[in-house]
Formats: sequence, C-alpha cells, structure tokens
Amino acid sequence: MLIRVTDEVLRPDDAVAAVQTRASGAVTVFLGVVRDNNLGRNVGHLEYDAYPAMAERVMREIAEEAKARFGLEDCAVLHRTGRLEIGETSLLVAVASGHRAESFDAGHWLVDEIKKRVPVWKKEVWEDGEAWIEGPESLGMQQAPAGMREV
Amino acid sequence: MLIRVTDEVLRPDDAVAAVQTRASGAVTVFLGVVRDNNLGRNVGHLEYDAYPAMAERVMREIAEEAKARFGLEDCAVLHRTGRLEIGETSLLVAVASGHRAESFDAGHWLVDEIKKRVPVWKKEVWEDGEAWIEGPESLGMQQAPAGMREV
Amino acid sequence: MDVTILLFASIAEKAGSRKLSLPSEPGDTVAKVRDRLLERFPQLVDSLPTLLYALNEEYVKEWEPVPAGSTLALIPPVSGG
Amino acid sequence: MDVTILLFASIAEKAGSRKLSLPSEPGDTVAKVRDRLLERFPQLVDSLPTLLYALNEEYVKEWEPVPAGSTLALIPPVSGG
Repeated sequence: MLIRVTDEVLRPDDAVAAVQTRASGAVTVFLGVVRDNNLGRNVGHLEYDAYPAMAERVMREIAEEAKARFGLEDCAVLHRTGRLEIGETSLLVAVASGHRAESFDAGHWLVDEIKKRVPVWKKEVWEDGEAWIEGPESLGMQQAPAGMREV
Repeated sequence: MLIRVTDEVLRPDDAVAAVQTRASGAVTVFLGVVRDNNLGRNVGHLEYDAYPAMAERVMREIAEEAKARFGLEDCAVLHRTGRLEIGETSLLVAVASGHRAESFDAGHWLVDEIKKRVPVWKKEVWEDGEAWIEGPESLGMQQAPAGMREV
Repeated sequence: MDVTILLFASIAEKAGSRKLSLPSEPGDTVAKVRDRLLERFPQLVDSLPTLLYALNEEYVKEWEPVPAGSTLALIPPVSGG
Repeated sequence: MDVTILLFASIAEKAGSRKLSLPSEPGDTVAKVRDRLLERFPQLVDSLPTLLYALNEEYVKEWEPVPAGSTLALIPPVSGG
C-alpha cells in the first residue's frame, strides 16, 4: 500500500504499478489537478501546506478502510505539497480490484474521504491576491460548530 | 479526443496527457487489465480480436456522447488487440472534467457502454483449452433474441 | 457487384474465414445475405440467436437493405474491456 | 515539560509561527491549551468555530486531556485534493 506526502511530481504510471496484482482486472486512477479557475477567479498557481506525518497516517487509515470496505486488491494515495502550477497533479489515488464497479466506487469514496479528513491545505494565488482555501467538505466545516457547543 | 485500437502497450500517462486541459480539475483513468482468473478458471493469457475501423467509430460515438452528457473537458478511449499477458492493459479510458463527480461517473458510464457496444472480442486461453468469451453485457446478448423474433 | 462479408472471433473460427464476398442480389437485406452465407457455412446456425450485424461499420437491424458494394459484418456478442 | 503546538496554513500565517512550545499544566485539556495559546495570539479567535485539533497526529475533541510532552496541532478546515 503506497502512501506518500511528497514535493515531487506525481505520475499515474507509478501508482498503477504500485497497486496492480495478478488478480486485478480493473485499476481506477484519480488525479486531482490544478485548474486555472475556481469560483469564478483566475488561478495563477496553488501552494499546498500539509502536516505530513499526520496526513500520511490519515491517508493510510482511509486506504485500509477502503480496502476492507470494497474488497480491493490494493490502493495507493499520494499527495503533493509546495508550489503547483496549472495542470500539475496534487492528488493521485489508484485502486486495483477484481472488477470495475468496486474500483470506481472505491476511488470516488477515497477522494471524498481525503477531502474531509487529510490535513492538507491549499492556498490560491491570483494575479491580485491570495487566500487559503477552507474546504467546504472538511470535517471542520461540518462538525466543529456542534463540537464547540459541547465544550 | 484520443480514440485508438492498437496492438501497442497502453500507458496511463499518455492518456492523461491527451485529455488534460487548463480547466481540468479532475482526471479519472480506468484500466481494464488481464487478470489470472475468470469464473473460477486459471487464465494463461488473452487474445483480442477486433473490427478496428468500426471499433474506433463506436468508441468515438461513445466518447462524444459522454463528453456532452457529463460536460467533460475531454476523454480518451484506447483498446489493445492481439495477445495480452496477465497484468497487461487491454482497455484504457481517461476522462478530464472540472470536478471529480462527473469524471468518476463518466468513466464508469464509458466503460459500461464500451462493454456493450464496441466490436472487440477476447479469447481466454487456459492450460487445457481456450474459448471466445461472449460478453454478458453485450448488446447482442440483450437484444438479439427480440430482434430475431421481429424478422 | 459483391457484398463483402466480415467475420470475427468465434464466427471466424467456425467458418475458417475472416473475409469473403457474396454476389449481391436485388432486394438484399441483412437477413437475406445472412441466409445465403448460412448455406455456405451451416456450422454458424447455432450462433444466430445472439448475432448482431453491422453494415459499413454501423449496427443495423436484420430487415435493413444491403446495397451492392456494402460491407456486412457479423458481430457475435462483444467482450472487450 | 512542554506541549508542542503546530500551526498550519491560515493559522500559521495569522500567528506568524508554525511551531512553538507552551508550558504544560496539570489537568490540561485541548481547550485549556488552546485558550492559553489564544492569550498569546488573539488574532486566531475568528478561526475557532471551524478549528479541529490533533493530538500526536490523531483527531481529538476539545475536552480530551493533553499530557505533558504531547504535540497538539491546530487544524483549520482541510482543503487537500
């Protein structure tokens, strides 16, 4: 199970090679890539911050859960950090399974969970400013207000 | 839009490069790979036959339909022919879109349609025999009996 | 003018041929050409229930006309992917 | 012994720091350590409603104890992917 937070370029071929087994009939790969716009703004580039040790720990938890839940052969989760230009890959997920339905379902589920739980943050840099993005899918956005009231 | 029936090795990196645009935030790639078992039989290798000109035509139709239906940036469909060993990629689909939900949905839909409609056939070769596989998802399996009765 | 016939996969193996020509006849339909082909290759009869047909690279129904010079392909259930 | 505090992303920018130490106190909880940190960085108060906490790389609730020697991370809403 390949799990990595890295500032190096992410390549789909490497992730596929890492997850494939002789019993795999289907491999689904997902790439989150830097696009040139978000919420109507032109994006110049992104900068990713991470808590690397914890991010890898959470990515591994999610990957183990996916493997059990969907009966996967194997899966890989890689997240890049640092400055990323338009078109570069920030997130790379690969899932190998016997058949295609579970590989698509597991890939989608993994990316959803990563966006909720993994301590990684992106800053958008525009021509005239910049802002840290607070992900609408983050656990913090959904649960913290209730958590605060409990204290 | 990269559409190809080929006897050359299929590489995910090439398909990703072919579909990505500056507005793409998500790329989903699917690889159909030769696995070492099917329906309880040990598979030695596969041999793929195709009607290449028609296969490319149908793959293009499906890809165009996916692009319109899911609002994709671009997509690619490649199918390999000839003899394939365990672990080799027979089908490669790549989908680029703004966001992840439509790229997963489109990838899954594309593979489903390819398995129904594209004139490509696999023969399983085992230690003690071989057989052409008649895909249970093929149009022919679902519609021909009714079509026959109409004649 | 002839009709070109293309055979694939299990059909090609059973017929021992991948490509052949049949003389075209006035009023030819997919079913009529197919039936003339069956006279030559009776071993294909078991494959008929699940067979599809493509005329010049497009799926067609059995009642559709087959003009002289066309290419008719017999398509057993596909199993790509 | 101290508690190590890790700050990231918008929180690190607002505080002008990514890593610091606070003296541990008996009975420390996440909320108590956080409140002492706020005395030093009052500019973080607006970030509180959506903040999560990780103790030694695992998410914890605010009422959980913080032993001396621990590492407490303030986790603003994540936006990876």
